[in-house]
Amino acid sequence: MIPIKLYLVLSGVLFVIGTSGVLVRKNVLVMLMSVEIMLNAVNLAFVSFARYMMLPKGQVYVFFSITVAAAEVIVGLAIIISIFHKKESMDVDDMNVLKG
Amino acid sequence: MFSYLFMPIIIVVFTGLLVLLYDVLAVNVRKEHLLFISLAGLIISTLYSAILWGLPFSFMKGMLVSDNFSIIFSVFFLLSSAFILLISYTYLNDNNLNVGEYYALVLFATAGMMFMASTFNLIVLYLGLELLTLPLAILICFKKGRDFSHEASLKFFILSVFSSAFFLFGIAFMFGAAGTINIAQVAGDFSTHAVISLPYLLISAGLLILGLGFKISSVPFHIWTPDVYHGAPTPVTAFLSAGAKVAGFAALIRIFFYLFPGIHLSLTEVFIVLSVITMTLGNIVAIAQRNIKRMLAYSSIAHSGYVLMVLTVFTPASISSAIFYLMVYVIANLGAFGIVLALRQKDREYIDIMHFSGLAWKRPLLAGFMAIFMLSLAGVPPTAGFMGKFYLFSVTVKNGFTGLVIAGLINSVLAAYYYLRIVYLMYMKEEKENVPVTLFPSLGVSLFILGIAAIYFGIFPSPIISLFKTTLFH
Amino acid sequence: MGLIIFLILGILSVFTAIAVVVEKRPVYSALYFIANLVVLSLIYLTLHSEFLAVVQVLIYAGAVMVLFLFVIMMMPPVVENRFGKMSFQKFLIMPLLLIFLFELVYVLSCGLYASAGKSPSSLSFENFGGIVSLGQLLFKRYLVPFEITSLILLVAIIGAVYLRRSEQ
Amino acid sequence: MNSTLLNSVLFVVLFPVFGSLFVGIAGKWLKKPLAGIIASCSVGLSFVISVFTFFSLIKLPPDLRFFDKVFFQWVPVGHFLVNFGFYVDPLSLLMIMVVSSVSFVIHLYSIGYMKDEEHFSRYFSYLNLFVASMLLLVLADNFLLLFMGWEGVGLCSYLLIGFWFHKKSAADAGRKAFIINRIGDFGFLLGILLIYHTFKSLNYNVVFSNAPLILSHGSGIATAITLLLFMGAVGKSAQLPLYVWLPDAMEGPTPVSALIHAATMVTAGVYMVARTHVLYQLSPVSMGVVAFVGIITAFYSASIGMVQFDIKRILAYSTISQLGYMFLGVGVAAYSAGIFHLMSHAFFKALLFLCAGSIMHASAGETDLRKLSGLRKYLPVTFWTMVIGALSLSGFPGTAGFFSKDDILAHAYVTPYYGKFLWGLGIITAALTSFYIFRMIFIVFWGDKQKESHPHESPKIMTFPLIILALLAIIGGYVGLPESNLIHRFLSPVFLGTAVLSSNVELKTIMVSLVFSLGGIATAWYFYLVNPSLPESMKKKAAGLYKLLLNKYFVDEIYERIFVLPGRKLSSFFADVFDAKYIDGAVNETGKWIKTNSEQWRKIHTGYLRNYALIILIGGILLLGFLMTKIH
Repeated sequence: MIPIKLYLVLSGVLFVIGTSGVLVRKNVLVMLMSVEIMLNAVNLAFVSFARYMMLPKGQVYVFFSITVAAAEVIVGLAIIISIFHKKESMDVDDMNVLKG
Repeated sequence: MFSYLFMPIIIVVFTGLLVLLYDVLAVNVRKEHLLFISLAGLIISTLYSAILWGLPFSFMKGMLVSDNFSIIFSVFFLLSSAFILLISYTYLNDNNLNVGEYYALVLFATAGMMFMASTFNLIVLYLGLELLTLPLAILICFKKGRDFSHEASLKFFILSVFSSAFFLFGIAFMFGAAGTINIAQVAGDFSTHAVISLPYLLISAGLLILGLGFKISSVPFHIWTPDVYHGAPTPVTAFLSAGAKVAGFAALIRIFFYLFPGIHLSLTEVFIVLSVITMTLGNIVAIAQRNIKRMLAYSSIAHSGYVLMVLTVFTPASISSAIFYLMVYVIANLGAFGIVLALRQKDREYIDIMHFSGLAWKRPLLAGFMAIFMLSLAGVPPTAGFMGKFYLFSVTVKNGFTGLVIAGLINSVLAAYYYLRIVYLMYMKEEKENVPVTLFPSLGVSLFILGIAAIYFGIFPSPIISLFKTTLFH
Repeated sequence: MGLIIFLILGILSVFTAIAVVVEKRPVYSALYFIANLVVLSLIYLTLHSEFLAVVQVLIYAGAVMVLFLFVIMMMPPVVENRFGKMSFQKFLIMPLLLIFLFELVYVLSCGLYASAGKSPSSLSFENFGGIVSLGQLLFKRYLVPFEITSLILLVAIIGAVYLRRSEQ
Repeated sequence: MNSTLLNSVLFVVLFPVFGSLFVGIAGKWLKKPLAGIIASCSVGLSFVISVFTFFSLIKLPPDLRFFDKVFFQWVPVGHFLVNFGFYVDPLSLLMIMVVSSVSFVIHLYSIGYMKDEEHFSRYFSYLNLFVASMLLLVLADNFLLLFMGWEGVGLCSYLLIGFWFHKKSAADAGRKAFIINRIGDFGFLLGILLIYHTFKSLNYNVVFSNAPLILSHGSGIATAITLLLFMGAVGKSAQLPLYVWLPDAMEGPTPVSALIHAATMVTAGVYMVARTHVLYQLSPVSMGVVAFVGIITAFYSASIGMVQFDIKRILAYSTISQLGYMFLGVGVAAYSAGIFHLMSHAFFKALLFLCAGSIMHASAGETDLRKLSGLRKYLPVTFWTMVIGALSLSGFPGTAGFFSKDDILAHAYVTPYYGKFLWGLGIITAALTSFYIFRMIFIVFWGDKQKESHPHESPKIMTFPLIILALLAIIGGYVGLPESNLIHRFLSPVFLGTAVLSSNVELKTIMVSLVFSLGGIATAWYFYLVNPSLPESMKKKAAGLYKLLLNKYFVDEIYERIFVLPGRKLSSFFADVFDAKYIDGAVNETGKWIKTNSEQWRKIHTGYLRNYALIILIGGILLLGFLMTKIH
């Protein structure tokens, strides 16, 4: 059996990669994808914990997490599209009227 | 069937659906009806919650619970949502926002908050959080035609999904630590020395604090607050500052009341630091603000800091003082936003603090209420704000954190400066610009009720405090 | 054998995730993301979570990413200059991310197994990741959260519809 | 005492509150004098009730004159309750009688003085609220309620000082008063929390009866509590170093100054120290601090008062100085003497201020001594009443001020620690006092009338209060005649175990101080009437001293010196204590510093989404990093 540590480390690495995406990218869509990577990393952690403790409920949490992620994407894309209609831009750096 | 115990939430959800259906199906939709239906739902739900007082019940091992704690917070959420709807009515009309979706989203968000306050299960908590966040993100960009609200909405949305990923990771750690995400069960396992992974539990606590710290806008997770409060339509700002923040605190208190005994040594220090930097940053930056909505945003950050002060120890006394403080804060804050909503003509808002100049001569009663709300936020007797602060400080002293209280007192001296500036402008300056006032019945009535409450709870706080002190978690 | 498969899949998933982040054209990012999702679903299979693997591909790759692609197609193609105005952030990001990675990996690999021995239930893998056991849990014990997710989806739909409608 | 009467004490506070609300809300529709009459009546009723209570109280034997009347449970703090209750005992009763009577008279006077004011009813609304807060402060039976009144007077003074807000100086003075008071209140609230922490209660009865049991004599906690409380008193009662707001508070209408200086607000600190004397008794250090701060303030501000040219400013410094006397009194454990002086000061200082108002009324608002003269013939009533007030202030035999001041000085004399020093400084201050007040009288009322002015006596509604107060300023003293000393007997159940003087000592000190104060009057007489050119030549001869005083002790120059010659530790201490500019400067600098910080810190909120995400991540990293250190 593959040690669970490997799965967890993989999950941690994916989470950090997702985080870096939010910090680095200017394109809102890719930022949203990066958040999805983070959520996926968490899902992986859930599944591996579930598997190693033999608790199926861990997978149920993942199920909910995926559903929520889908809902988030819907709302996020709706907001992004309406911004795009207004500003013709996907660049988050163009949005800094509010500050201070 | 136990479901009747969860009727409050169910009623709110069904009212939301009903409003949507009415808006879509009814032939001649009258806008007042949307308000009436929503208010009726909220009030029936409030009454139902009140009936359940003292009848603790838990469904599916704490998947959903109905205890005094959840009831108090549910009533908070329901009433503050009702006030939000009341103070925003003609604002919505003037901005062409008076649609069923608005009411439905507010109601669903309220249901989300109620879920957050009434569960032991972290995944339900997470779902409640999302049920709160998504409607908020939509509500923030509800207003058409202005850049601000879109920018605010995007910032809020991206940062809140970002932080909720951390929160979810915290849940995963909890699951890994204890094999369950029911916090009551985790606490039980901990006390019986069952095998629990302490490192995981600690890190989980940290990530949960991050996720909830975002909601309650504790520094440094507050960073979204000023921009979003500024950009959002004013009723939604009020909603964010009242409901969303209190929901965050409800979850925080619920979780850490249980987790605390196991890992309190580490957490106390965390909360002390968060409290001090939160109130200091909030108060200091508020001084430089010229925009009343931004000023109130920083003030609300500062108030989170005060509440965190007492959460360094989770005793019944500290919890009840935190709840009382939150109530007092919400009353004054809703009132302040109500007055910001009154300084308006059609879709033009007057949100610079200079627009308050000389208000006392033009609208003495309105200015008087604003003065009450500002004094209450500043903590000057005989307003409720003073009583809240005093109760908070004395419990903190009793918990043995005198240094924290000194920090809090210094902060409240700082805070007096910017709150009193508003009073000063209203009473001691001439009117500069002709600022129109739009006062409609539902706003007037709400301001009146809130103003009276802000004084009443300063003079007669004891009944409500003793209510909060009755055993909360049973 | 299992280890080798895992390593291959792990490297693939890390590679695709990094590609999502560094790829300058959003379309490619999206495609890499789909690949990443598929790799993850394969990893779920190695963990005997067959149902989740299917759900992952169906919902994420099938539905969510198609939405993404739609939106990307609507936008004019852009190639971004990643850091833009905030060059100072560039210098902070790498060290911070490394610290964060260290923290996560350190903690993830140190406190393990504490509770693994708690209830070594005699579930077979069949009952672990199969549709029956999950269905039982989902519709009995986890009925409440299940209902909440339906509400969340409803909210998302209302929001999306309203935002589109208000544009016109 | 029957319970109906005790219950009715609530109305002592409620009448002014109702008056304030009614006049404030219905003010728009009330004709001008009516609002003032209603407001005056509400305070008058308070006075009537307090008199009734007084008469039923003195029927009781002295030991039974204490009532803690709880109206309702106010706030449960932790396991302990704070009640909303009034403490009726000789001390509080005397205070409310003084406060309500003097306030009533000032209300009456205001009807005349403010008759041309546009915001007439608003003025009376604030005035009533001010009185109500003060009465609440006095009657409170616990520290929290006391604090509520304490903040209430602060808030009302802010509104009233800044009443003519279109004058920038007035609005600024109001703000200054409030902010300085907040600094004092910071200490005060901390003191209250410490009391709660120590005694688990805030009720006077509980605290005072447990204090000797819980705290040992001279213990650190007792000192800490009392010093923190005293910090509040220093702010509220305008003592060194937080006195700077009071001279500026002149910007408000003159009757407000009278109210602030005489009956309400500034005396609150003295009352509070007297009320908590049980705690102060436990800490000799604090007592010493109180006495020394008091006498130094008294001397310092009296000497400044000698060379000022603004009538109201002279009176303001005089108030600070007299408050110093009161603190000296309570600081040397002569509590009843301190309260006695508080009472007589309330009468004569209100009188002096109202006279000053009458002078301003007569001469188109002029307050500069250099532009006023020869008013004796034109303002007979004002002249005579003001002379009585001045005599009382300077301690002329037979006036109220004579008995009360000498009572304090005699007690100071017998104090074991530095008693002679306190007393010596006290009588020198007495000489300065009589000098500066008669300097003012002689300049204003003697000499030739200024040309182009048409002074005229004030209307009856204004002179009548002057006459009442003048009477009080004389007969008020006879309750404290050295032999019978009614006031001492009346208050003695409250201040058990405090020093009693032998009349021998008292007579001796009276003689000395009498010489000094008469000397002061004589000097003023000689300087300003007999030989008017003398002050000018004196000015030249003693140019140094004169300039020193005129420039308020050259605080700037001393300040310079400190930095030029850092070796002068002593002068640095004096500058710290003396320097109004320094204190002002500190307040301003702190304000500036905070504002700069505010501007700096807001830059964290750059408006860039990615920066925000980074900050959240940094927060998370720090949080997790901290928790990781706790793993082992």
